[in-house]
Amino acid sequence: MNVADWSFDPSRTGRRTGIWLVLAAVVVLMATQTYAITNSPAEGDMGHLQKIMYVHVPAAWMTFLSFFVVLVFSVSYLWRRRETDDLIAASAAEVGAVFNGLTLALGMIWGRPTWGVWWAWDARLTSTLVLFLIFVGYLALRGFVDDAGQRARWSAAVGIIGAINVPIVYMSVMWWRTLHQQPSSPSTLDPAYTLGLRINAIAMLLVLIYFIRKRYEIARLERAVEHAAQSAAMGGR
Amino acid sequence: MAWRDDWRRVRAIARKDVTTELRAKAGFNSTASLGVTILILLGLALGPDAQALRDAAVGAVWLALLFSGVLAFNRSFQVELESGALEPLLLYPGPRWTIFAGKLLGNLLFLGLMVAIVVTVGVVLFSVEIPARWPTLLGVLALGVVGLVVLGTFYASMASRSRAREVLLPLLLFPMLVPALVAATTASKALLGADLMHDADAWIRLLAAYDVIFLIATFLAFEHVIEA
Amino acid sequence: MAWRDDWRRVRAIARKDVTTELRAKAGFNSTASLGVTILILLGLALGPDAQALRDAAVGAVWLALLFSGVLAFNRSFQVELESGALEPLLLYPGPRWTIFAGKLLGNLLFLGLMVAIVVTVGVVLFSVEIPARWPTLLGVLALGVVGLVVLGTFYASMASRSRAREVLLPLLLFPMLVPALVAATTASKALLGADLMHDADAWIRLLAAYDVIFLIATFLAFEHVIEA
Amino acid sequence: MQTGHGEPGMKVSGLGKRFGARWVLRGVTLVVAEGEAVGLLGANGSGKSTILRILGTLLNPTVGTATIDGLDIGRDASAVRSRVGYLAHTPGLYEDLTARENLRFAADMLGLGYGSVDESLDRVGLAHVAGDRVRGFSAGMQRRLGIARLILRAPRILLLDEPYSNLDAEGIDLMNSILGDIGRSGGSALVALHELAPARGILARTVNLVDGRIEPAETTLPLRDRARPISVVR
Amino acid sequence: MQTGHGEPGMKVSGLGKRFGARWVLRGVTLVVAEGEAVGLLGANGSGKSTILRILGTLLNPTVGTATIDGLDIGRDASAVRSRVGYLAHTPGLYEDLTARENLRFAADMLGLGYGSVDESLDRVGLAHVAGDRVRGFSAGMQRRLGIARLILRAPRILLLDEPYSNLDAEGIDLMNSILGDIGRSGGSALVALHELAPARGILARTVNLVDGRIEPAETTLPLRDRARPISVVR
Ligand code: HEM
Ligand SMILES: Nc1ncnc2c1ncn2[C@@H]1O[C@H](COP(=O)(O)OP(=O)(O)OP(=O)(O)O)[C@@H](O)[C@H]1O
Ligand SMILES: Nc1ncnc2c1ncn2[C@@H]1O[C@H](COP(=O)(O)OP(=O)(O)OP(=O)(O)O)[C@@H](O)[C@H]1O
Ligand SMILES: [Mg+2]
Ligand SMILES: [Mg+2]
Repeated sequence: MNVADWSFDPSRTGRRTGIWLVLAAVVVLMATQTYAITNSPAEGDMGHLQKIMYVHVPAAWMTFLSFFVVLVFSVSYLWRRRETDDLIAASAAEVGAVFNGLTLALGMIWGRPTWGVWWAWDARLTSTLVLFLIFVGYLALRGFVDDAGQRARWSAAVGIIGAINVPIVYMSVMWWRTLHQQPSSPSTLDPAYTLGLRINAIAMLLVLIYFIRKRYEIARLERAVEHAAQSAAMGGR
Repeated sequence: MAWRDDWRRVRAIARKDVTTELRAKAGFNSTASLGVTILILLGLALGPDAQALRDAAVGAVWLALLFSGVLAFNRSFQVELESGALEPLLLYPGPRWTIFAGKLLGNLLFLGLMVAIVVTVGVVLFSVEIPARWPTLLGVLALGVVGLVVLGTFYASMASRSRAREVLLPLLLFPMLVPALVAATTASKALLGADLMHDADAWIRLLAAYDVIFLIATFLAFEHVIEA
Repeated sequence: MAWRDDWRRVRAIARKDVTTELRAKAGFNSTASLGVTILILLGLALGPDAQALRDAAVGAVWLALLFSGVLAFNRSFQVELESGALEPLLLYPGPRWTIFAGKLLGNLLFLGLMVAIVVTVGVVLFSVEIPARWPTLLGVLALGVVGLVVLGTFYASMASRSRAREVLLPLLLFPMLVPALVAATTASKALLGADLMHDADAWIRLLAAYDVIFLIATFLAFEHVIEA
Repeated sequence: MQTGHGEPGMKVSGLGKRFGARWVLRGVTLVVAEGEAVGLLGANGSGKSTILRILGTLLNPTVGTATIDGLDIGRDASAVRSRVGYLAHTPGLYEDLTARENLRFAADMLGLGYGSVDESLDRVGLAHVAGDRVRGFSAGMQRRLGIARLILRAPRILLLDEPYSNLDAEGIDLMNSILGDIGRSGGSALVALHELAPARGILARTVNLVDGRIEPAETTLPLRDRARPISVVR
Repeated sequence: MQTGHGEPGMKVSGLGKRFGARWVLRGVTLVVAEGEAVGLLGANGSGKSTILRILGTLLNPTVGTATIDGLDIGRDASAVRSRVGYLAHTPGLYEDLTARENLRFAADMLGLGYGSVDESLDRVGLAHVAGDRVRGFSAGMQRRLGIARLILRAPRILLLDEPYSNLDAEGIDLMNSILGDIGRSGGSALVALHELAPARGILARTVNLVDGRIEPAETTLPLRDRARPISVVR
C-alpha cells in the first residue's frame, strides 16, 4: 500500500538482459532443432514424425513448471500481499496457458498420423486438457474482476486450489484408464532421442523465462503509469 | 463463549438460506425437478439402447447433480447480492469463516435433499439394480456430494460477485470436480457390479482424501476471498 | 417508415446485448470454454469405453450446447433486470415484439459462434468421422440451434423475472426442447452412419416444422408475457 | 413530437389498487391541468409510487380509470407510453455500457437521432464522463443520467418519483429547470416527494395522499418548508 | 457494548483512493470529535460515499490511514466493524424474509437477544408490518427497516450515507433522534448529505469535499438551508 517504496525506473527495466535472454533462447532453440532433427534417426513406426517430440515434450514440461510458478507466487502473495507476486503469478499463468495449448495442439497433430485419431481418452491427454481448463478458469476470473486487490486475492486462491488439484486430477484420470488398453504412447524412450530432448528443453526454458519476464514487465509498466498519475494527483505530497 | 456465538452465526446463515429457498416458492421443488429433467434429457440424448442406458446411469445421475447443484450454489450467494445484502453481512463483527460455514451448511442441506430425489428417480428411470453393498453406495454418494458442495460454495463466493457469474462458476468448478466425478462414478459402477475391473475401495479413499483436502484448503482460503 | 423504426429497435437491442457480452470481458470466451468443459465432463462420466464414447458424441454435443445456452439466455434478460433496466425498456413506445426480436437476434449471434467452437471440439474429442453429407449435418445443426434459441429466449423472458430464475428457465425449457433434441440427435446419428434404422430426412422435416411453429407461437405470445 | 388529441393533462378517477389482501389505494381522484406541476405528498408506504407506476402503465389498477391527454392508460397504453416520461426510484441503466451508449440505446428505441444525446449529457453535467461505464457512477451521477434519458425527447407528461433524491444543489436546479420547461410548454407533471424545500416556487400545488385517498383540502402556495402529512397510514 | 480503548471519535489523515486511473480522493484529512455529528457535503461524484465505505472497512484506501476510536481501519478492521453502524444508499435487506426475520438474522449475527428486535421495529414505525415480506415494502419502509437494523445494537460510531432520502417527516424526526442519542452518549457520526434542511439543529458542523480534499474553511452553524458546494469536481 505504501507508494514511496515503489521506485520504478522504466529505463532500468532490464531490457538489456531481456535482449540477451531472447537472443540466447532463439539461438539455442534453432541450434538444438537443427541438431536434433539432423542427428536423430528416423523412428521405426513413426518415421520423421517423431521430431514433433522435440517441441511437444518440452512444452509439456514448461506447462508444469509454469503452474508451479503460479502456485509459489500465489502463496507468496497471500502471505506478504506484495503486488509484484500477483503480477508474476498472472504472467506465469498466461504463458503457461500458451504452452499448455501448444502441448495439446502438437500432441493432436502428432496423434492424427500415429494413432489415426485427433484425440483419445487417455489419462495423460485428458489430464492435460483439464489442466488447460483450470488455467482458462484462472484467467477468466482475472478478466471478470475489476478491483485490483480483489482480483489478486481471488486469483491467488484459485491458483493455489487449482494447483493442489493437479496431481489429484492426474491420479484419478490415470486410474480411470488403468486396466484398459493404452494408446500407443511411447513413454519408453530410446536413448538416441534423449539428448536432443534435453537440450530442447533448455531452449524452451529460456523462452519460458523470457515470456514470463516480458509479460511481467508489461504489467509493471502499466502499474508504473498508474503510480505516476498517483503522485501527480496527490500534489507531490 | 466465542464458539457458541460463532455457531449461532453459522446456524443463522444456514437457516436464512434454507428459509429463503423454501419461501421463493418451490425453489427447492424446482431444483429437484430440474435434476429429474436433466436425467431424462441425458436418457434421450444417449438412448435408446437399453444396455447403453444402464451403463450410463451412474454418470447421468452425477451429471444431473452437478448441473442442478451449480445453479443452487450461485443462487445462495446471489441472494446476498440482490439489494446489496452482502455488504451488511461483511460488516457484522466476528470471524468470517462463519459465513462460509453457514453457506456450506445451507447448501449441504439443500443438496442432500435433492440427491435423495434425483437418485431415487435415476434408479427407477435407468432400471438400476440395487446391490447388496448399498450402504457403501450411499457413502460414496455422501462423499461425492460433500466434495461438490465444498468446492461449489467456495467458488460461488467469488463467481457470484464477479460480472459473469452464471458462466464463471461452472467454468471454475467443473474442471476442479473432475477427480470427484471420476472417483464417484467409477466407485459406484464398481459397487453396482457393472465394472468388474475397478476396485471401489481405492476410489472411495481417493474421494475421502479429496473432500478432506479441499475442506481444509477452502476454509483457509475463504478469509482472503470474502474480503471486500 | 414504421418497419424501419422497428428494425432499428431490434438492431439496437441486439447490439447492446452483444456489446455487453463482449465487454464483460471474455463473456463469450468463457461460455465457449464452458461448453468444452461440459463435453469433457460428459466424456469422463460416460467413459472410459471408446466405442461407448463415440456413440455418445452427438448427444454430448447437444447437451453441452443446451447447458451453456441456458446460461447465456438467462444472462441476456438478467442484464435488463439488474438495476431495473427492464422497466425503462417496457416504457419505450413502439411494438413490444421488437424487444423479443432483438433479444432473439443477439442470442442467435452469440450461440451461433459458440456452436462453431463446441462442435469442432466435439468432433475432435469424440473422434467423429465427417460424413459425405456434412452440409446436411450443418443444416440440422442450424435448425436445432434456431429451435433452442427461440424457445430459450422466450422462456428466459419469463423465468428471469421470477424469483427462482436460474432454476426456472431450464425447468421450463428442457421439456419443451425434447422433440428438437430427439430429432436433432437422431438425424445427426443417421447422417453419421451410426444409426442405420432411421431416415434423417423425416427428422429434419420434423425439426423444421418445430422451428416454424414455435417461432410463430412465441412471437404471438411474447406480447402477453412481457406485460408488467 | 406528437401532441395530445384529447383533453390535456392527467385525470385520475376512483383509482384503487390491492396488493394481496391489502388495499393500498382506495379511490384516488385527481386532476393535473395543462401546464401544471403537482406535488404528491404522503407518508412512507402511503402509495405514491404505486400511483405513478399505474399512470406510467407499469402496473394495472385493480379498479378505477385514468386518462393522460385524453388517452386511457389501459386501452391506449402504447400511445400513453409515447408521451410520458417516468423517473423511478432506481435509474434502470445498463451498467456495462457507457453513459453515452446508454443514451444512444434510448435514442434508438425512441427513434431519435444521436444529436440529442450529447446535448442531454451536457445539460445534466455528465459530458466529462460520457465515455465511462455506468458501473462506477456515484448515486447522484446515475440519477443525472436517468434525467438525461428522460429529457432526450421532450415528453409532454412527467411522472417523477422523488426526483430530487441523491442530487446536489446543481442537480436540483437542473431538475427545476426541466419542470419549468414542462410548465411553459403546456405539459404537466406529477411529482412524488417528501421534502418540499428543493421544489420551492416550482410546484403549482401539492396534494396529500392519506389512507389511500387524496385529502380533500389541498395545500396551496405558499409552501411550508417541510410537508408534514396530517396522519400516517397504518 | 465494548467501549473504545483509544482516542474516541474518527481521525482521517491523508486518505487517497484511486479507481482505475482516476483519483477520487486526494488526501482527505478530517477529525470527528467525541459527541459530534459532522455533515459531509459535496457535489455528485465528489467521493462522499467512497469516504464512508473506506471508514466502514468495505473498501481499502489506496493511500492514507484512518482510526476509529483509536483503532486502525486496516489492521483492526474486525474491531472497527464491531463499533461502527453504516447506512448505505441501498438498504441491503433480504427481500424474501419478513421485516422481523431480517432483524432476527441481524441479532443472531451480532450476538444479541431477540428482545431488541421488536423494540427496534416499533421505534421505526414498522411494527404493523413486522410479519410482511420486505419485497413489497415501499422505498421509505425499506429505509426504515435499514435504520431499525442500525439501532439494534447502539453503535458508538455512525456512518450515514444520505440518511434522510426516501424518509417522510416522521422518518426524519426518527433519524434526528438517533443522531441526538449518539451525541449525548459520546459517540460520533459522519453524515453524507445534500439537503441540510432535515438536519437543522442536529449537525455540529459541516465540511465540504471538493476536488478530492476537504475544504479548509469549514461551514459552521448557523447552517444555510441548502448547501452549495463552491466548485464541482470534474
Ligand atoms: C493431444 C494429445 C497429447 C497430449 C495432450 C500430450 C501430453 C503430453 C504430456 C503432458 C507429456 C509430459 C508428460 C510427462 O513428462 O510426464 C507428454 C509427453 C510425451 N508425449 Fe505426449 N501428448 C499428446 C500426444 C502425443 C502423441 C500423439 C505422441 C506420440 C505418438 C506423444 C508422445 C509423447 C512422448 C514420447 C512424451 C515423453 C514421454 C516421457 O517423457 O515419458 N504425445 N505428452
Ligand atoms: N467502483 C468504482 N469504480 C470506478 N469508479 C468509481 C467506483 N466507485 C466510485 N467511483 C467514482 O468515484 C467518484 C465518487 O463516487 P462516490 O460514490 O463516492 O460519490 P458521492 O460523493 O457519494 O456522490 P453522490 O452524491 O452522487 O452519491 C465518482 O466519480 C465515481 O464515478
Ligand atoms: N409489489 C408489491 N407487493 C405487495 N405490496 C406492495 C407492492 N408494492 C407496493 N406495496 C405496498 O404498497 C404500499 C405503498 O407502496 P408505495 O411504494 O406506493 O409507497 P410510497 O408512497 O411510494 O412510499 P415511499 O415514500 O416510502 O416511497 C406499501 O405499503 C407497500 O408495502
Ligand atoms: Mg415510493
Ligand atoms: Mg454517494
